[in-house]
Amino acid sequence: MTAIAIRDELARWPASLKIGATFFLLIVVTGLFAPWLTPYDPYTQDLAGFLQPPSWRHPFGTDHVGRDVLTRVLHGIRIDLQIGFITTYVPMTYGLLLGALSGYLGGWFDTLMMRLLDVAVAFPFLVLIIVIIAILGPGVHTIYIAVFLLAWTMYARLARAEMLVERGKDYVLAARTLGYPTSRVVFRHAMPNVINSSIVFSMADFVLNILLVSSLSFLGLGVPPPLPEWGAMVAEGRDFIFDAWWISTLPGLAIVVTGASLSLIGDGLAHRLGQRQRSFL
Amino acid sequence: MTQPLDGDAALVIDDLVVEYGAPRGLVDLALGRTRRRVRAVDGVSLVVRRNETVGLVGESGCGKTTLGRAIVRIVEPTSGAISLDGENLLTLGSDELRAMRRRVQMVFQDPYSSLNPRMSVERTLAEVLRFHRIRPAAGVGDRVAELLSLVGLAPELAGRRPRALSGGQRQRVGLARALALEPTFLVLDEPVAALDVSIQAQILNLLRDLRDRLGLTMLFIAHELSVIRHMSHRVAVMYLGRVVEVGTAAEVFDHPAHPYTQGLVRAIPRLTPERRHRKPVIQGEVPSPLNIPPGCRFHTRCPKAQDICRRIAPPDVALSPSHRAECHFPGP
Amino acid sequence: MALLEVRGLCTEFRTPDAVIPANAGVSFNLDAGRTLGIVGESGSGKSVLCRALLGLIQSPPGFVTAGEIVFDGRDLRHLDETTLRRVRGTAIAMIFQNPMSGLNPVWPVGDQISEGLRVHRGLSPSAARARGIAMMRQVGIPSPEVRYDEYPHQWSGGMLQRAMIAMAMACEPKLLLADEPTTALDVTIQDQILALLVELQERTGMAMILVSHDMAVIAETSDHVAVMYAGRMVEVAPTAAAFRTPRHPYTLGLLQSIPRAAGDGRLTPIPGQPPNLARLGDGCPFADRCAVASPECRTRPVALREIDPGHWTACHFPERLAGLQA
Amino acid sequence: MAIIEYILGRILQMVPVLIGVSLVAFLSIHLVPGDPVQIMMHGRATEEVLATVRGELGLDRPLPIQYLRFVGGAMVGDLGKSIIQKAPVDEIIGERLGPSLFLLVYSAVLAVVIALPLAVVAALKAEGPIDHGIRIVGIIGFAMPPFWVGLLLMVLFGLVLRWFPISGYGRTFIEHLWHLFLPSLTIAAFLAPILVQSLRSAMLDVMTADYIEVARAKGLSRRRIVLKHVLRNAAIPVITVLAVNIGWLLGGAVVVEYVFAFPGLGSLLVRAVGHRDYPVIQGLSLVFAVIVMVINLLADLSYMAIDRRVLRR
Repeated sequence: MTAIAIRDELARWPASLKIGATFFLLIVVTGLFAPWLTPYDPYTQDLAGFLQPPSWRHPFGTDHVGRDVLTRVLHGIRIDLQIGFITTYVPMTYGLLLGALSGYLGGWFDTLMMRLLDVAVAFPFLVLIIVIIAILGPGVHTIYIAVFLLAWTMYARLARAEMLVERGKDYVLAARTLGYPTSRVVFRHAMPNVINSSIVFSMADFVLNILLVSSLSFLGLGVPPPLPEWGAMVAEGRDFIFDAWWISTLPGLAIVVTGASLSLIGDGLAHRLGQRQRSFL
Repeated sequence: MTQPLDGDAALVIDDLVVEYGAPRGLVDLALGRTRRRVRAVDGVSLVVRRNETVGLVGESGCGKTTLGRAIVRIVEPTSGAISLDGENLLTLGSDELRAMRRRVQMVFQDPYSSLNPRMSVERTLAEVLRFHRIRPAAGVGDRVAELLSLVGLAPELAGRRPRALSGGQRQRVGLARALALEPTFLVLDEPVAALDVSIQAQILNLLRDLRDRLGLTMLFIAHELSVIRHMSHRVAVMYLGRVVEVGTAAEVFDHPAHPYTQGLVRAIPRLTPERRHRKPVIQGEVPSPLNIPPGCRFHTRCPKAQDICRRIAPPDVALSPSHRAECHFPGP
Repeated sequence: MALLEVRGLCTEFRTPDAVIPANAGVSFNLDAGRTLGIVGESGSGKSVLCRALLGLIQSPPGFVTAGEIVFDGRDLRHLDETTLRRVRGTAIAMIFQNPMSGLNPVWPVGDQISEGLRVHRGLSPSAARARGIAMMRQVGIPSPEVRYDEYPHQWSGGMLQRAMIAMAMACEPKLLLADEPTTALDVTIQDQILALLVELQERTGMAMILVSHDMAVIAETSDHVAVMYAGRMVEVAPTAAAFRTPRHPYTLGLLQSIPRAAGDGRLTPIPGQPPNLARLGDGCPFADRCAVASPECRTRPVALREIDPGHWTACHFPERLAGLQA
Repeated sequence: MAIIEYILGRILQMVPVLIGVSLVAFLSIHLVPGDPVQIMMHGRATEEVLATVRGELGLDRPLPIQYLRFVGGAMVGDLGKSIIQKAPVDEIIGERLGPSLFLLVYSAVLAVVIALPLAVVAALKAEGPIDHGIRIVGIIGFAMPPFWVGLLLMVLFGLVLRWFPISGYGRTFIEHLWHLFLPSLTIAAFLAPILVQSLRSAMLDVMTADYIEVARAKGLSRRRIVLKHVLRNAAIPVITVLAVNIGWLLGGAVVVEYVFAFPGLGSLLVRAVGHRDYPVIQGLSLVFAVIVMVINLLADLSYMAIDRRVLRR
């Protein structure tokens, strides 16, 4: 891509996409440089300086065992974004593939997929994940396994619906009459026109997955302490909320800011990719 | 028009049936119902001779598009046979099928959806050439340029995506893509229906030029009778899945024998500037293909219908060596 | 006095990148009880014109920027919204190209036919129903008592267009705008709908503007023809004159592009593409595609002028066409 | 007739899903690595006790028999017995089902009350400053974790202002409404942005439909067009969005119930997972799935009531 092409592309970005992308980039960079941004360690307890309100030395205050909340929030970026990213985009890849194939091929494969999807959506997502955690025990790996087992279904559903439309269009029929094999018709021709809705949805899904991980950690079923996961930090501050509001409030705010910037990106992408609906969800 | 009426048969369609079945739902299963089937094409036989253009005309839902799609095998026929140059297209293995694709190509109706929106004109054409190894890799670029000039497109359009092309230009790209494989037989499914008259005339001229230059045999599908007449040596008229009349263009349009064809020809608005004072010729609407009338399928709308028409399917009557109609009472 | 007088109507659509003048100074008259056929290719501004007449242009992005629409002595552009709405429902009605999507899928067809009667005439539900059923019978919908309560998806395209016509005729309009009323229909159904429109017009004496891309449809139904190109009327004439002796090269080009029943050999298409409306110069918009254009056609503005009684053309050199006509 | 057939078909469709759902619920115990009974007893029971419990749970029989017994029991409302709470699972779940459903309906009503006017205003003033404002609020609302919102609402309205109770369920209907206001508001804060967004875009879609132009050409007033022609059609995709997201809504409810120590199914689930009370987990997952399926059925039926096109086959 030349500089001009990049400039043209940026000119077509709606404001929400620019703002969201800028915020998100800032958050990512902050997460990358977290160890160097504050003089504190996220794990070292300072029992002499516990429950200190926000001040110049501790802009976000300290928690019940004297750890600097800002430091922990910044380190939390790494954990939450990493888990959010993996739980979104790994299932997206195979969800898209399976959904697109199911929509294109039809027949018994499609029937089987549909039944699987029906069963998967019959359970509340969080409930099923909690059940899997009950089976395998809490922890990040369990979250990955549980999400990988379930989260692809949304993408499969989306891709299947789009493919059913795309499959009847003349350019796909043309590709078939040109003698291209099914794999080429599906992946080279139809697929690029199927993925837009999933890309837009993935932004909302990213937000939901961050909410999911923090919720699980809040319930004590996700990322174990003392790791500075945002939801876990909210839970830790819960008992002190009346006297030390900052411990729970500020990590939660970090989730909101991250989620909102992702939603803004999704909203802008929906515009940019010409998807009128589902700007988020 | 010079009419290759007695050349050897290129394409032979024999008693072709194409059915679409709505899948049986659980309720149907529970109530023991059989599958409801739509016969889109219901026993069609048709011959297209070498270098000939046969026009296939009919109203929406008559099965003409399905028939065209069955020839290029993007719709699987239920029974019957289609053979090209004596080779049955319906029994081909996948390798032979790929070879067959080089001989039979299709041009689609909607220029807005028939091109992949994400591929430039050049990539669309080059992909065909590369995939089928029509030219050595080094010659692909030249051949793309040749194809563009063949369909009358300026070379500078090669880099454009379909969105940046007009309807007529897109239709030319669609034609170039089909011609890239150097087919001998072309199925054209409503190739000008989506275009404005002035652009339509450009494309029709191009099609006639190419037909003469490349010696193409064509099945030309359209709902517009004037277009069909302009393009075709012979014409087949379809109604509810069957060919009800077939003959030379002059026979079908000037001396239609089937009441449906007669009504169709008379229903076309004329260019003579005179306020119309005629009753509509054909009353009523096309019955649902789920519920095809017994006897002659046209009897519900036919001004000539008699008792026999409601009970017995009409015979295929020969009115001349080239002219046939499926009617109990053919003729004027 | 004319029922409808349109003077210098301009409509434009504003996008972030460009301003597209979809109607650039359209003028015409229509007498009561007569039919004006408007013909033109896609993008010529004929549908926009219909919507502009009724005040249906969605704004933004569309704006009617100039002109008068004098209907029955009142300029519709200066009516307040409520009065204009009453005019729309009662005095002027419109039918559209696609009957399949023109009816609301979640309400019974009959209710939609009689809705105008309830809103504008204040009819009770039962009176509106009775009148609606009568309307359905008039437009040839079989067993209207039963079909009144059916939903649009249960109907065919031809029947739906009849329903649209019944809906438009319910309040006995003086003017019916028909925007490509048969384009989405099959030939035999088109035949029926055109016959119905002509019959209704003769029975009620209403005026009609019939928009079509099909010259033959216009030839059979209209008293006058207006040919539109690039957002303006380039030729307005009595139907017979327009078809026998067209005085604009675009009209002639359209006629020659149509494959004739008797025709053999090549057609004579109009070369090139319609112009980009956002980038029109001062000259004649058709100059680039015109067989008889002179260099000055590209620069000198052109306006409709009357060259024979009742025959108007927007061409600098209509006399040059004489040699081209078959 | 077509309506009856549609409903019948829709209910028949649930059968294979129910089989799949019951299998998943059933297997939840059997997929536990190691001996679930031992884990349940937290390793403090003798071999003898373990064997008794296994017998009580029927875990000593072959798998297919166990599954059939599970399904057979579930059909008559018998979901087994909780070892830890020493009570039948159906009773434990039964007494918490009502409050949970109440919370769910209450949240949905609140969400609709909040979302409907906002969506209509946003759609009618699309791309204007009000629309953008509503969208920003929605984007922020959507990104707020329910447990955090619940916590903040609890502190603000429960502890500081003391307007609403921070826990409990109450005894009368009015008390329910009062006690459940904060948790319902928390869930609604999550649901409303989704509703606003989908209703807004559905309305915008409908407003470009041909039949709306026809309605305008008929001279109908803006008010009548929106109320009679736009909203009813726009409700159709919103129902679909709601039905698809009902699982998320229930998941959010689990967390909110836990935050407010609410005696519902969600807090029961969290506690059961904490105690490794497998029979309860098994029963709960089945009940949750049935709730989702019933809500989806209701959604489809109301869809059909609005739009008869689904009856066309």
